[in-house]
Amino acid sequence: MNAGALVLVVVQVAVMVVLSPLLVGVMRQVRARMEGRAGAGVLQPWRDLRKLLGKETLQADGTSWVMAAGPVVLLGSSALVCALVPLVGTTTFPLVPDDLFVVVSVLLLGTVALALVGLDAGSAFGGMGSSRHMTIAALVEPTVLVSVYALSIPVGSSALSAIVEARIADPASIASPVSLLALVALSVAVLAETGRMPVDNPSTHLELTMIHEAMVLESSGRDLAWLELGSWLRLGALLGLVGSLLVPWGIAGDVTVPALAVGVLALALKLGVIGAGLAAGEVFLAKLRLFRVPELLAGSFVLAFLAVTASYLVVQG
Amino acid sequence: MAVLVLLPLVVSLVLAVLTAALRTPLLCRYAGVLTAATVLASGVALSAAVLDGATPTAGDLLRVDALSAFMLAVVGAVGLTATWGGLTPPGGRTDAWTYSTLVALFLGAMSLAVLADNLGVLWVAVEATTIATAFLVGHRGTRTSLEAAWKYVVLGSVGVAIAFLGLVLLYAATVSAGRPTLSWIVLTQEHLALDPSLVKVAGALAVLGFATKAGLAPMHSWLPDAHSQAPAPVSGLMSGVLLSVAFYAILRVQAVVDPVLGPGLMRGLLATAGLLSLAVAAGLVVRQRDLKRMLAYSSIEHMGLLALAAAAGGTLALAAALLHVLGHGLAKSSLFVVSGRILATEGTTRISGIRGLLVRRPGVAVPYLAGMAALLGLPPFSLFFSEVAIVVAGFQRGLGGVMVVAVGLVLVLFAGLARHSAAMTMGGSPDAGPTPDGTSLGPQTPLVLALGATAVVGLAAGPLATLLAEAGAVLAGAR
Amino acid sequence: MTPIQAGLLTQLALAALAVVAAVLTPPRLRARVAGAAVVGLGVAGAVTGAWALGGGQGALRIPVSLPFDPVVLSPDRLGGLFMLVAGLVGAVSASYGISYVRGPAASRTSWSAMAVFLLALQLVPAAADAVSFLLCWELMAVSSTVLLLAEHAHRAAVRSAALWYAVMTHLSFVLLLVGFAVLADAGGGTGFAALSTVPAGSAAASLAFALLVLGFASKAGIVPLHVWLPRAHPEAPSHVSAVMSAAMVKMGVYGAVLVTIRLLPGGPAWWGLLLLAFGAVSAVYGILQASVATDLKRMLAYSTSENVGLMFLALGTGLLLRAQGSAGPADAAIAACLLLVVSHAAFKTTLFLGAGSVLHATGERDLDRLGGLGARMPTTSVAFGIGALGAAALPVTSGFVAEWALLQSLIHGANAQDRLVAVVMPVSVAVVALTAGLALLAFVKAYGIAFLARPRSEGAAAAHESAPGMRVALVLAAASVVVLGLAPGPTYTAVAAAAGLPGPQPVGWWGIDLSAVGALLDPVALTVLAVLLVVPVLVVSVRLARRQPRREVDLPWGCGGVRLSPRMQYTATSYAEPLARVFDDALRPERDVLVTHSAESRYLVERVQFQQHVGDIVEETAYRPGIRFVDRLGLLARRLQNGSIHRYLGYSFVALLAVLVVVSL
Amino acid sequence: MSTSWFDQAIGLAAGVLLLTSVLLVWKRSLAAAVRSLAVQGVALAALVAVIGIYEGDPQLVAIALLVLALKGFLLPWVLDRSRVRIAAVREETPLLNTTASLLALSLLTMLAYLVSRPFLTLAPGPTSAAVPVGISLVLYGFLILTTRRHAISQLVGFLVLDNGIATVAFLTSGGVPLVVELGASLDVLLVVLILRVLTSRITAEFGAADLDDLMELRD
Repeated sequence: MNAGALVLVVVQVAVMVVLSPLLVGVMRQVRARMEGRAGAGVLQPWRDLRKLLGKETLQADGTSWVMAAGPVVLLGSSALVCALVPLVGTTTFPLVPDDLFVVVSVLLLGTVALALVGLDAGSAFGGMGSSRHMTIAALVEPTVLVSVYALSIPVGSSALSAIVEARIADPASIASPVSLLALVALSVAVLAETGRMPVDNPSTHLELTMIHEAMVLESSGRDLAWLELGSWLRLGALLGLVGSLLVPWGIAGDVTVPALAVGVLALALKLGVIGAGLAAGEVFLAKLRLFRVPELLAGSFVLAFLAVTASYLVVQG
Repeated sequence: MAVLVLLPLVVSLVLAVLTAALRTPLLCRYAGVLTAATVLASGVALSAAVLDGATPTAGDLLRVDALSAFMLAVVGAVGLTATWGGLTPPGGRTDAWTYSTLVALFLGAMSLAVLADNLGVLWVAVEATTIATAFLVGHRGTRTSLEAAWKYVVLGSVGVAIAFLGLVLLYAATVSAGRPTLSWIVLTQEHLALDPSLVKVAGALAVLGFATKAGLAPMHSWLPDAHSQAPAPVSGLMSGVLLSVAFYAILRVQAVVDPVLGPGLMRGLLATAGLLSLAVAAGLVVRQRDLKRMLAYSSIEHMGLLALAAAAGGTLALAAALLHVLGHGLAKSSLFVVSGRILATEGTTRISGIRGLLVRRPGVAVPYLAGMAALLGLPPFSLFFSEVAIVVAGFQRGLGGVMVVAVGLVLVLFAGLARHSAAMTMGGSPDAGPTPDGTSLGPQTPLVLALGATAVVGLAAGPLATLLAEAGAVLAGAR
Repeated sequence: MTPIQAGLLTQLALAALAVVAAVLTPPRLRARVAGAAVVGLGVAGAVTGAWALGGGQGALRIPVSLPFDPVVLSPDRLGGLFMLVAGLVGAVSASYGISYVRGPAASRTSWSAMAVFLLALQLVPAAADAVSFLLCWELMAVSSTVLLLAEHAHRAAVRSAALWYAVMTHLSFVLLLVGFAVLADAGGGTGFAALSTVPAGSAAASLAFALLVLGFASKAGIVPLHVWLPRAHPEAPSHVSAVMSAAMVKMGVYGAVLVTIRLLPGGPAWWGLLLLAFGAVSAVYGILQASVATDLKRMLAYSTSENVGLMFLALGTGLLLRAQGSAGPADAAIAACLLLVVSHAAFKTTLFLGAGSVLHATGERDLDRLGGLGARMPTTSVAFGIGALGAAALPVTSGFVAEWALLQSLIHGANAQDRLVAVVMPVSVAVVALTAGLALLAFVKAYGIAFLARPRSEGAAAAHESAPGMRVALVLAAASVVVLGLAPGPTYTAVAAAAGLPGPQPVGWWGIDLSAVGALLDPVALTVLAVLLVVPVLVVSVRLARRQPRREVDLPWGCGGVRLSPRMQYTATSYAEPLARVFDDALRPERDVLVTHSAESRYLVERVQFQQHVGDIVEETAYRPGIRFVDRLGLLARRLQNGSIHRYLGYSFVALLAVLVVVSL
Repeated sequence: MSTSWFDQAIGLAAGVLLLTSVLLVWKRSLAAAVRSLAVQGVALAALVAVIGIYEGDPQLVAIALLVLALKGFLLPWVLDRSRVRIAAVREETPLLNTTASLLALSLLTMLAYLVSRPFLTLAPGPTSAAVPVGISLVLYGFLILTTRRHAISQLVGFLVLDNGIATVAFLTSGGVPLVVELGASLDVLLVVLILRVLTSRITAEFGAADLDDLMELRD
């Protein structure tokens, strides 16, 4: 195995574990301020985590091992995604490429774990959340794959690091219409996948609207901690991916301390900006009716599809 | 050798006369079985002789080649299935002496038809089958059986009369060629200078006439009535071999006509008749209400397939046609025997009146289903091979379009037959357990033998394959 | 005698032995004796198949009484692969069947049919000429129909299912027959060697291709010829469903591969497009139906339709790309097709056997009446879960590897300078992605509703783990899903050999290197990395757990301590309801809301019942009208035989006049 | 013996054959029909005899006697007995009315001439010239069979058809080989006897010999 890659993985995962709760904290804080509230502070997610890990874990009668295993799987898959996606650097293991399809599959593994956790308790809310979650996940997948496919065409590889490296090498390609179409599509998909506005309102417990929160209702203690951390990691990794594709600069091409430091800083910056922007945007958005969500996703799919076909036409002249 | 040739004729005649004269119960009961067994034995022996290279003859009129020997064996085998399987417990109506006499005569007439070298004698024998079976069809004496008998005799005789007209014209053609004859071997071997336009009319009429008897549409109309009204074994005999014997006559006529005219005329006629038969059968099976009529239409279907095989011609198609004759005969006669048992136990042959047979009467339902599977052309039954061969040969001989239509119609027939069969046998009344039956209705052995043979003959190379190939070659003019 | 000959003969002998054993042994021993023989038959098939896959040669001649070209069984590498798959699926399913079957499914007929079925399945890929192919094919159809009918006396649906199956399978046969006849005519013989002399560009080849592919598609359950599948699979005994779905349906794929790769290689691009279109439609339609199905086995059946759709899509992609000249991605696509075959065989066997265990334990197939089986049937639950992961194509299962290969070939295929490909490839990617997404939903639903939460019926509450024999088979099948997923390298080598593709490079721990498209996958390495990342979490979890064990509480919280009854849970119907709404136009579900008013007042509602039924829209719009049409023709045709002898004589007379006119013109 | 005598005799016999069949189509009385049939049988026998005498073939003359006995006397007699026994008087309403039937006859005759062309080209002569008459008879017989409702009428139609075939046979080749001829004659006789038995059974069972009552067997 490549030692550099190993270092990078450790760094990336560690940085993401630190950063992603902060990211959530920043987003909540921005939102609170813009809504005229004081907010709980940027570190509140960290405090929540610590609190949850200290609390006892309850398990309802009739639930199975899924309640315990699901959170671990979700966290593990999110961590793996963090390890695979080029966030800080682009060095990869020779045998574990950051292949687009592998990343998406690993992500979906977490999605499934979460959905099963939602179903396991047998409450109506859990089922509802799980059902909606899976419906959206199913509809998001074509957009994700096709949009990254569009980005991969100029590179000729489905490896994310190769795509990012190519974009660093040729910055003009970022501003190309193909790239923009694909990025917009991907962003919509990321919003849907991570349960942000306008698909899901992350800060509500109204049964008509909630998706993510409904699934974690029955979890407590460390289970809930893992679930929350896992979800935050996902959010962080996906936003980080968008960041890496949109603004590839700063990403470490090799594993040296300065390069990594720059990479980490760049990542923190990107995440902060994107997160704050997202939070600001959410304030002005109303949540969509659930059955309007497919329209949004269909729209993003069309964008992604256009990106692919356009890229062929562009490539062929 | 001549003894072997004459044996079936003599035995059937003697048994018929004895039965009519003595009317002892034993003779009445077994005359048909005995005749059929004799025919079968003689057929097998003659087949062996033919395979050894012999061409047994008896007088000028009877001559046995591979085709004749094979057909004689088929007549015997199907006859044995029908008569043996049709043995009801003593006291049934089938013990009447008229019945036995006529069955023996019927078998004799069919034997004569396949043994005859002279086309005129062939015709006389085919017409004689009408006479022998007329009262068999009307045997039950009910209004419907009387109606069926009338239609059968009128339509059958008229049709066969047309065939006679054809033969007359053929004879006229030989007269003008200076060699008056109706001998098949002379007609096919001596390359007489026959007038094509005359042979054309003659051949068309002969085929049309024999097609009536073979149940080919549009001359098939008598068939469902007669088959549904005759006693089950007789239906089995008629459907299983009588139709095939008439078809055999068509093959013989074709072998005479084709060398003179080329294959076009016969091909056109037979392909048309074959497709029409399939269409009629398909149309009428879909909403069929009566079991025996359904079986009758299935016979029309298979005759249609045979016609298509004959239209295709060539060794493969003709050998397939003959194998088809054998398989269809055995399966259909078994099925008619079973239908007789169903009538006896259920009191009806209406399809809607028969339900849950497999649960209630497995002894009837299992042979029924096996026979139906054979008729539907499912492996390992020989009809599978013959149908595949007919389609393949059809394409090879340029009848692709016809074959496509044909298999489409066969598919409709398959759906119809399967639906009705499933309705009668499947599902049912779990509360009512199996009823003891089967053996009390008649022997199972002939059904097992017949269906077993149908299953085996397709997958048996060796003498049978040689015989089929030889017989096909006889018709294709290679021998 | 070569090993292949010996293997073929052994299979015949074992099948005969199984039939004899089924017929002669008393009911008490029948399952064990006949079942053991059938298992042996499967193993013999697998061994022979493996040998043929390794390049073994040998032929067995079938005697037939008609003067065909030689009718020969002689498996090549491709056939060997399918024989291997069929044999393994058959052996596992039969061993499961030994403990599973009861009642009519354990009858003499059923065991005999099982033996014949498996034999035919294993011999279809061995056929080396059209006649033996059709023979084995029909034998397979007949015996499976008999198996399907096992419980005809108990459920009315069995009969209609069998009828649909029989007719559709016969349709398939007829199409194949005509297709082969066309080829045999053009190639001058029925042997595959003669058939393959037909140039792929000729009209005859194209006609034959269309007919054969339609015939194979019908057997493979490709939309719109799939209608038998969602009926037959649920009604057959589960171990039979497993063989039907995991092995028999594959024979349709085998046929398609046989025709396009072996008999008529180098076909034009539209062949590929046709297959691709069929595959895409089936994949999406199948998985949509599976997502909204509530009958567990029906859902699995539709999922089969989806998976076969993906196989056709992969094959079509391969052909299309070959025709357009990009060989590398084309090879990857064809390999992906065969990987899908192997993978689907593994996980679908698991799933159907798992469904069988559920049915066995609860008497229920309706997901809306299951629940909470995870605690009651742990082994089944885990095995089914693994199967579901495989079906959802998640890592690290066989399904993931296959879909990964397919997607790789799709996104790299479009490098060809061709606008057609440029449009087709993204659509295919989208189709595969949507399919994968919906499969995820479908299998989360199936697993979550059936095995998690609380039982929704008494049958489910009283469930028990199944017999050891069944569990062993289930675990074997599930293990194969994981093993194939973890170590795809050898499988890839095998399928590449079977399809005659260039040998792949071994990489890492039994990984795949698709060097032609510059992608590699080593699931073991991925797993190791994942484990490394999860270990800290586990360590923390375990330490926390030691300090503060999990506490069992009586009730879920349920947003405020409402006393939850199992009836308040989401059901399979409600789970898929949002999706059904999204795809309203494609599925056209019938929804009924039954409102029961209380006796006192119309303004008071006593009960509201919501029912949703999703029929098969293809069946409703394409088949029903056809059936009605034929039926009406049947009614009309009756007038032909109205009993009047004059009319009958008239037919003859008209025929006579027509013939006279024709011959004298 | 002069050829013209032969020509005229053949022509006469053929004319009578044709005339009687037209009468058969025209008239509805069953008694008249049987009488016409008898005349036709005699004419046929005469035809055979003429040919036999002309060709100096004693066997053919003997056959003529046989034909006379069978078709001139025996079969009409059997038919008449049957008719008397079931008290049938006339064909009430044929499916095709008389006018239409007669028009149909002319069309059928044209067809018969068309069909017989090969004979005229092959061997021109008086016998060949008369062949169309035989073919016409066959077609007329078929027409009668198809359009007449009464059982006896159908029998008559069948016999006309048979006479037609016999006419063709004798005109074209002086008759088929003896054994075939005998067999065929026996068959015809037996068929007629069977139909007679069936006719009386039908009358007993259905109360009339109207064939339109026979419509119970249908799909």
